[in-house]
Amino acid sequence: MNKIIIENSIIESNDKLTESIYLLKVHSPIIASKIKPGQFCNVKVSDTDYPLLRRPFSICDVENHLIVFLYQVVGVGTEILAQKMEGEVLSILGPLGNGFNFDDDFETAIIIGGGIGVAPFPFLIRNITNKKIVSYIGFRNKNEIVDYGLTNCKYATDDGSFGLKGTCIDLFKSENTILNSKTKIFACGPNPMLKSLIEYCSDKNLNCEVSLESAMACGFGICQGCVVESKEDDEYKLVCKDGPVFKFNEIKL
Amino acid sequence: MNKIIIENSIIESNDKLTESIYLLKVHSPIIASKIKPGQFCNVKVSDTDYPLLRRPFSICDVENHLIVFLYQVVGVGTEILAQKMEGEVLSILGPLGNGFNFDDDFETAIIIGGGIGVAPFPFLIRNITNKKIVSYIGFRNKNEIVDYGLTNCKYATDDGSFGLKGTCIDLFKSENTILNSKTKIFACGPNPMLKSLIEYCSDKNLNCEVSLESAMACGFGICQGCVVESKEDDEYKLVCKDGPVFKFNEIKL
Amino acid sequence: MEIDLSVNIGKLKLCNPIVLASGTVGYGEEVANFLDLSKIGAIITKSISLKPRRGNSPQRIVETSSGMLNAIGLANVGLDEFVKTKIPILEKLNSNVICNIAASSIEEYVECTKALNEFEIIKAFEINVSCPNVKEGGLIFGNDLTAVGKITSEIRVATNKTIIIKLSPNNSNIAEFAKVVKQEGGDAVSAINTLIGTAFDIYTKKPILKNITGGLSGPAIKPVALAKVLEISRSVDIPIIGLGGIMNWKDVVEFMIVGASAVQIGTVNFINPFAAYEIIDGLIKYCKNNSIINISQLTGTYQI
Amino acid sequence: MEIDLSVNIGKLKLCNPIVLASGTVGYGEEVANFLDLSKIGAIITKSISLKPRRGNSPQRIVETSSGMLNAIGLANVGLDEFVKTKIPILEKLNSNVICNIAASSIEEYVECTKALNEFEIIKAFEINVSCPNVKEGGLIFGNDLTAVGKITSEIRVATNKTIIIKLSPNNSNIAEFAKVVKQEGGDAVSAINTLIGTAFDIYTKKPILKNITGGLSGPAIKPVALAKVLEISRSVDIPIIGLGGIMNWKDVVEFMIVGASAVQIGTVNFINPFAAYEIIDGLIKYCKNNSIINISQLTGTYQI
Ligand SMILES: Cc1cc2nc3c(=O)[nH]c(=O)nc-3n(C[C@H](O)[C@H](O)[C@H](O)COP(=O)(O)OP(=O)(O)OC[C@H]3O[C@@H](n4cnc5c(N)ncnc54)[C@H](O)[C@@H]3O)c2cc1C
Ligand SMILES: Cc1cc2nc3c(=O)[nH]c(=O)nc-3n(C[C@H](O)[C@H](O)[C@H](O)COP(=O)(O)OP(=O)(O)OC[C@H]3O[C@@H](n4cnc5c(N)ncnc54)[C@H](O)[C@@H]3O)c2cc1C
Ligand SMILES: Cc1cc2nc3c(=O)[nH]c(=O)nc-3n(C[C@H](O)[C@H](O)[C@H](O)COP(=O)(O)O)c2cc1C
Ligand SMILES: Cc1cc2nc3c(=O)[nH]c(=O)nc-3n(C[C@H](O)[C@H](O)[C@H](O)COP(=O)(O)O)c2cc1C
Ligand code: FES
Ligand code: FES
Repeated sequence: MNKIIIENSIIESNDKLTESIYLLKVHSPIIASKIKPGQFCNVKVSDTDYPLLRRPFSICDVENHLIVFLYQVVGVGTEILAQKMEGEVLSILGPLGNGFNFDDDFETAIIIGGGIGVAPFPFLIRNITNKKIVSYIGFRNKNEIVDYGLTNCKYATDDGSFGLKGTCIDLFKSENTILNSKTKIFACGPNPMLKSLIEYCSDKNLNCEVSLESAMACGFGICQGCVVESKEDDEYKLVCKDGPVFKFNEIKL
Repeated sequence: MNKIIIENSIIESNDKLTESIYLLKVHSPIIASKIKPGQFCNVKVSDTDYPLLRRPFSICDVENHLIVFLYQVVGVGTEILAQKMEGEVLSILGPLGNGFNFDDDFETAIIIGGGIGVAPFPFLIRNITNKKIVSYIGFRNKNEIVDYGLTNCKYATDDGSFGLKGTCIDLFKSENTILNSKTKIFACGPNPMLKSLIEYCSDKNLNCEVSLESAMACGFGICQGCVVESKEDDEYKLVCKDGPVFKFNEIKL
Repeated sequence: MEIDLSVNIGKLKLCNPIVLASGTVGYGEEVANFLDLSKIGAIITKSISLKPRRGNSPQRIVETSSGMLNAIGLANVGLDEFVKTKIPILEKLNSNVICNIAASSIEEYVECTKALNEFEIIKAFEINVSCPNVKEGGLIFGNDLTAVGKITSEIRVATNKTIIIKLSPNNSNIAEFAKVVKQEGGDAVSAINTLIGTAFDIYTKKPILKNITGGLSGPAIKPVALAKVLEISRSVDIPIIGLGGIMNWKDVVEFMIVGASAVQIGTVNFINPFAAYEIIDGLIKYCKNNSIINISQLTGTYQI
Repeated sequence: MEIDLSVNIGKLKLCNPIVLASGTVGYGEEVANFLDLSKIGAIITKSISLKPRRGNSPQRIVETSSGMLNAIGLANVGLDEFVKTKIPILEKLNSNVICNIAASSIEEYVECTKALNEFEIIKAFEINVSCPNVKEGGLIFGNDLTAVGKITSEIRVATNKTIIIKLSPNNSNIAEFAKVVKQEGGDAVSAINTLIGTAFDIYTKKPILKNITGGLSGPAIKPVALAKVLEISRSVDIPIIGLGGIMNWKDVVEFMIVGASAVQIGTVNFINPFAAYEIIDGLIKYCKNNSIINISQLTGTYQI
């Protein structure tokens, strides 16, 4: 396991990008120097007992001493986070989990992000060098689109208000991207989306890694709270420690 | 009982006066128009379940649509309050309790405040007209002195770093103020201080009102949490509803 | 779409499922200053005992994480004074009144019930067998199946009005208590009263509450309360009034889903005295959005 | 002034009273990456059962007000695998190890204890009779006095090591359980395990935890845990390891004042994996400021 640390990090900025999505930058020099694409941090959004648990967020990008998160307001914790201002301090625990594998032998990286599932990709993209990158991203509607830090984007919206009408998976399937053994897919988004992608990749025998979410208590492998079924055997895997990035054929959604 | 209301009040300012004491001004036009000296408000310092209960603070002053509180940071709730900034919103419940009686027939008002016990007096003083006012106030040391909104102050400090070395009661007793049936004392501070004052006033047969504190859940008479012993009978009185201001001979401390 | 929020508890009809819990609404008088009680399902009086009770010495209240401990000690004016001064006031409030009774013997429960039975304004009795804050009475009964059975059956003889037994969460078999209540002719149960808790000052080493322990209420206990209501509703067919930590309309829906026919709100009244109104508004919206015409349809709709 | 933080639990000597609770420290391995376990009183393994347990289906965790519900379901590698792969690791950690055992029959408890007794690294056994998250075992025993007595006496025969029985808070007479443990030769009790709770989704009407109910832990339960520890310490003379909702050194002092000889920290480890260090520092300062030379002097110093 990574040697985890806690940094009390000063907020550099916390900007609203869409109605519900924010971009947060904090000073975390140690975590910034160690964290890898696809890993995540566990953030305490309040100094009090409420909310009690930390909230997991993927590393979105690293800028020198700053780490960047892209997050969506969905509940009490993210609401509190959205109110934080420059200069306030957040307790950040990280780096957590295993990131994407992007050193293997591929020529085209296909990024697939559903909604806030785009969050981990800016940092991944920055770290993939000398390869072709295509990003397929999907959102509920035009106003919710966030392509911060992404490259070569194709868009889909549920209501067709921008790009293809449909999901990012529909989009990905509809484009006649050349898929072969030199293609690697990196995906993140809601479970139903990942599930359909996993089936597709099994059928077509494609190389694919997915980043999963799960309710978590600790984020570093001690509570056993974040399990996902393993495809290989009858055991569970821990999203926080064995993941959050899994090979598509490792897990059952 | 007063018709209580809740106002979601925008913070106008929240200034640090000493190491631990803050002056808070909020826009509460309705409460401002109704509240009387010695009454208090119950403030929710966080939108979450922690801390759960409101925190009671005396009305310190009223400036048009603004109500003013003077508060000391002593625990989790006041710590959160101290971090609030201009523009943020606080839920304020009030006006609560019975205030000071300052219409009766007296010529000299003696204000006695121990530490943050000075809080209710600026508004009282503003409302006492055509009478002589002397304020005896005591603090732990020079750095903690707050005489915001007070008139004609005499000072005491526990360590003697400013004014008399001793408490505000020592100070009051030491000055040869003319005490007679035309003198009325208004006091607020820690219970031991008020206790010794009450004894003194009983001995000397002085007219005195004290403002008490108590752990409270509701602040408006329904939880029965805030009792103080009555001197008259075997019953309890409610600090929030029967007080917080009591005649010195009504209650047993 | 017109939403029908009314619910029935035994013979008792409530215009909506929101009831103000005992000990958090006094005798109705104070809250009537700022709430129109006719708009609220019912109010439950502070526990009444045969003799007046001064209550415990202060400190009576201490806050805990997302909760509070109280050790009021059933301070109340006593039966006679209640009849003399409080009932006339209650009669003017235009409210559905449930009278909560506490006692230190079965005879006392019966005597109180009998004395109060004649007053039309009292629509139902809630029998407190579960107060953790008094030496006699209270929990001695609340955790004793035989005693709860006996209390129920004897009160049943004393009144035809709706009898609600308020159950203690401080035992391992709350459903057994609900069963006994049903068997002995009780009409409904309230679940839950407070959990026993304490807090100490680490410098004086004294309990913060003079009474040493107190009753824990507020959102901290909501998960426990929900589990207790679910436990009862899965094994006994008796109307349940759910309570414990309700702060908003979502909590109310949760309680109804796990089996409550109505709910009570307690601690939240201290923080937001207008909570009942906000909850009722929220319930109407929820029902509209989810095509629920009668809110009573929600009760026990858990999908397990 | 040199502060002595060491405490004894039966034959077991701890360098300080901070123990990492079962289920919140795995088998020690992961936390050893960032904590020097020799600096911590002891660690308690995740409950071990005779056969490996996969645990409950997800979702296993849900947050509540100042608390969390877990329904892990005693997921563990099972006795054989524990002996084969986990004990060798534990032997290298330089930690005081207490092995927690869960089972669905008395025989199984005994079998596990016997099998583990020979390993020197295991200094004591904590017997989990109070897990609310498994169908067999767990609470069936935890709320049954006779069963707890029987389990204690039979394990007593199987080992000379310190036996700690971890008690359930989900009953009305925890002190009786502690009495039985003492009578039957147990060395100490841990109090408390989690409270039973639940949470439901108001749109799907399904329980959020696949297991329906879970165990409530975290600061929400601290007042209840303190009251249980006090109840035991006022009526039974047996060492108590206090736990439930501890977040900081002040909470630890509170538990010791009401009667705990040592404490365990659970949920807080998820939020602040370095909590044990911070607590130990805080205790040293408190002792210094209050002229306490041996922290064990604090135990049971409540002023009532
Ligand atoms: C490894 C990992 C990486 C993540 N990265 C990001 C990210 O980069 N940006 C981002 O916006 N979000 C991310 N999430 C999801 C994020 O953690 C949750 O949205 C957040 O914890 C919700 O907190 P809340 O208090 O606002 O919501 P709550 O009030 O706790 O819950 C609101 C809703 O969100 C659901 N929810 C709560 N926790 C989770 C969770 N862990 N996973 C999925 N649903 C949850 C609840 O069931 C509920 O419906 C990530 C989650 C994981 C596990
Ligand atoms: C009618 C009334 C008027 C008040 N007016 C003022 C005021 O104008 N300015 C001001 O600074 N304070 C005032 N107080 C006291 C103020 O309410 C408390 O200091 C505040 O509630 C503490 O909150 P906390 O969360 O910071 O402290 P906590 O963490 O709750 O407690 C910190 C310490 O304060 C003590 N404490 C908590 N609540 C009270 C209380 N209600 N009374 C006395 N001690 C308490 C606790 O026992 C503890 O030792 C008043 C209290 C009352 C009852
Ligand atoms: C200050 C206070 C006083 C209470 N007094 C009584 C009482 O007299 N009789 C009773 O049956 N319950 C009493 N209760 C318990 C409440 O009715 C309710 O069961 C409990 O508080 C849980 O609900 P809540 O979490 O919504 O507050 C009291 C609770 C509080 C907080
Ligand atoms: C995720 C989780 C897993 C747990 N697993 C176990 C377990 O395997 N055996 C056990 O005896 N207790 C287990 N517990 C209970 C804790 O050891 C402890 O009794 C409880 O959490 C209360 O303490 P806390 O509030 O400090 O967490 C678990 C608790 C949590 C939160
Ligand atoms: S979140 Fe605790 S083990 Fe994964
Ligand atoms: S604080 Fe509730 S009655 Fe006074």
